[in-house]
Order: sequence, then structure tokens, then C-alpha cells
Amino acid sequence: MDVLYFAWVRERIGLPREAVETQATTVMGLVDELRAREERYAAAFADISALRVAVDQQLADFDAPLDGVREIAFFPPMTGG
Amino acid sequence: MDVLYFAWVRERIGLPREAVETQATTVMGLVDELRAREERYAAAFADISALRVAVDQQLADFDAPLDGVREIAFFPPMTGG
Amino acid sequence: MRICVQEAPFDFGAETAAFAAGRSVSGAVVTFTGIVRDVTGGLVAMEIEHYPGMTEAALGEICSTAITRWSLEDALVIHRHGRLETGEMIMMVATAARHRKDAFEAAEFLMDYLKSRAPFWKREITAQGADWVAARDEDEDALTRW
Amino acid sequence: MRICVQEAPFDFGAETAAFAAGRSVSGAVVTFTGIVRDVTGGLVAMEIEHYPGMTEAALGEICSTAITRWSLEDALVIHRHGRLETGEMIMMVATAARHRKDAFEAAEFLMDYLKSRAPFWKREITAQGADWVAARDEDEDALTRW
Repeated sequence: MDVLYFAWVRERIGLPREAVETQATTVMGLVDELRAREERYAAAFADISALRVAVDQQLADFDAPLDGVREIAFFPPMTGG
Repeated sequence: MDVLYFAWVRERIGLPREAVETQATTVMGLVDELRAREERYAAAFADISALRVAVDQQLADFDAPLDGVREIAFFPPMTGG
Repeated sequence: MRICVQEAPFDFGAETAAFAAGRSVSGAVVTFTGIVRDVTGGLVAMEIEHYPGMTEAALGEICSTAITRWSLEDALVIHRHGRLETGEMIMMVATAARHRKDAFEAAEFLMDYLKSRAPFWKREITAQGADWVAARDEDEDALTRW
Repeated sequence: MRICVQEAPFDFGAETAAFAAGRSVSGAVVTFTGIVRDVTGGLVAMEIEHYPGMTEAALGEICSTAITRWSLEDALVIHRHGRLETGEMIMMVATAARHRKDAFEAAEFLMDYLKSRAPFWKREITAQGADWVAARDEDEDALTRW
């Protein structure tokens, strides 16, 4: 699936988007896999209370299932307006 | 002093403005003098709870004093906006 | 602060653009515009009477109160009188503040006060005749919020 | 309903005028505009990142919710992204309803939601560097009102 990063999450990980092969069944499972990859991922996902997630462009919780999902995005709380 | 009438008060009395000589010391005293004049005044001032008054272009109460006042206006509740 | 009481139409787009462009410290601009509507059916036109002199004074006082209370950078009120057809703009207010909450509240305050405390009287002209619009209790009640 | 997510500036006067002129049943039009401000001193520019695709979807959903809840005749959201200088307009919303209370509430609802639920991220550029703007607790708290 495609994993997207925005704002300081993008900066910390160093790329805006990547294709990820995962065995995880929930968003949190995917986060744990990413954390285990490299220090920059561990740093970006150190405190998930500071993060928000969108599943197929809809805001979701970290326990959301990944079944059939094509796009996941991680980003800090939004600051529009 | 000048006495002004607006909206249906003006229509009921039949004129927008007139100079009035009065001995009254309060707005209510003036209202009583006007009521005693003619039926059209009595009709216009029949229910003062339906009226508002401005003394020298400031909203006022019916017990406001007339000392030094140059202009009194009677009108229904305002409907601006 | 600018108060305009006028019979002529105003250019809403030009007024809002000029008001917003004139800002130096405000991050938030709110505008409100009232338009003549045929709510009950059969409205031919609206006539608005006002009290020259007192109208400008009352609007100025309401505006000054809002500027002080919400620390506005600026406020604008334009209110027409005379005969207006359905679809014409009756009036507008604009407020500018650092934060959106202040700009919104001040605009609502201006509207609530000029509905019930500025000397305008509306009359609806229909094929059957002309009727003075009665003040609504809820407009008077709206003032208790402030 | 019209949702625009764009890098280019928008013409606030022309947008507000067109929005108000397009009304047929509404007696009340409210607009809000946000302007880039140098609040702390030293701001060079603001950069706004967004999530193409999700941004339009989220704004559309927020707008549809407002239209239904306040029986709006229409609503408009324009939000810019990319680099904006101090004094430039970031975004605007407009709402049209029969009564002023609905138009005001719907505009405040749109603002509260697009602050915290539309995928935009602001970064302030100063001489010292660039800082992501932190979400404010009060913006999140504002949602509990609705």
C-alpha cells in the first residue's frame, strides 16, 4: 500500500510517500513495523499521541483495520484556516 | 421643543414633526398633553408599551425629564438590519 | 470605523475588498450582508424609514462599543433606507480582529444591536398594501446575550 | 456548494460579490477571511502544505454537513496552499441562509472544522528558520461546541 507523510513527519522520515509491503492487520501494526526499520522512523513515530492518521483519505484511529486499504497517511494535528 | 414621529406613529398622527409648547416636566407628561389634544394623538399613544422614545436623539424612558431638551421622537420598536 | 447611511446601493464586493485590504494587524475579517427576501410571497418592495441624525449617532455608538469590547482593528456599517426591491442588499457590516472569535462575535453583536437599537423601520409593500414590519421578540431577546 | 483548493491568490471582493449576487432565497450572507499576520515579529512568509485529494474531500464533507444542519442555500470554501507573504489572504468561507443566526453559526462551524479537520499544515518562515505551527488546544476544544 502507499504510505504518505506530511509536515514534520515527512521531514523526519525524509520522504513524502513510499510503497510499503506489510503483514500488519491494523494501523498500529504498520506503525510498529515502520518503527523497527530505522532510527528516523522510530523518531517520527516515537509519540503517536502527537500524530494523526488517515486511511484512504479519511481520518481514522490507530486501531483501524488495514484490510483492503490502499493509502495510509501520517501527519501532525492539522492547522488549517 | 420639536416633536418627531416615525413609522406608524407618524402615519397615525398624520405628520412627521411639529413644534410643541409644553409645561410637562417628563416625557410621560408630554404624552398626556398630546393624548388630550385630539383623537389621532390618543390613538397613537393609546399603548405606550408599543412605543419607544428618544430624547435629543438618545433612547430614553418615558419618565425622562424634559429640562433643556430640544427634540423628542416617538416611534415603534426598531426593525433595522 | 466607517458608518454610511444612504439611499443608494452599495458595491458589496468593492466594500469587502477595500475593508480586508486595509488591514495591518488583523488576521480575521467577518462580513454580514442582509438581502431583501420575499419570505411570505407577494412582496413587491421594502421601504425603510429612518431618523436622520440619530441613525448615524446610534450606529456610531454601537460600532464604538464593539471596537472597544472586541479590540477590533476596524469596523464598517453600511445601511440603506428608502425603497428596495427583492434581491437588493439592505445593509452590511464588517469587522476585523486578530482572532476569528472576536471578529465573529463583534459582527453578531453589531447585527443584534442594529436590529433593535438603530432607528430604522421596515415596511413591506405588497399588492394588498403596505405593512410595517413588527419587531420580533427574539430580536429583543438576542440582546441579552451581550 | 463550491470548494477551491488552490495555490493562486483569490479575488475576495469578486468572490463575495458573486456569492451574494447568486442568492435567490437567502436573506443573510456571512463571510470570513483569514489573512497572514506577523503576530510574534520576524515572520518572512507562511508556507501551507496540504494533502491533495483528501483536502477537497474533507472540505466537501464539512461543507455538506453545514449545508444540511443549517439549511443553507449555499456555501463556499476557498483555501490556498504554498507560500504566502504577510498580508495575503489564506482562505475564505461564505454561507447563505434565510436567517442571520444560521448563516453566522454555519460560518463559525466551517472555520472551526477546517482549522482542525482539513489536512493543512502551516509553517512559519522567519530569518531564524522554519517552524511548523503547533495545533492549539483551543482549536480542538472549539469542536465540542458543535
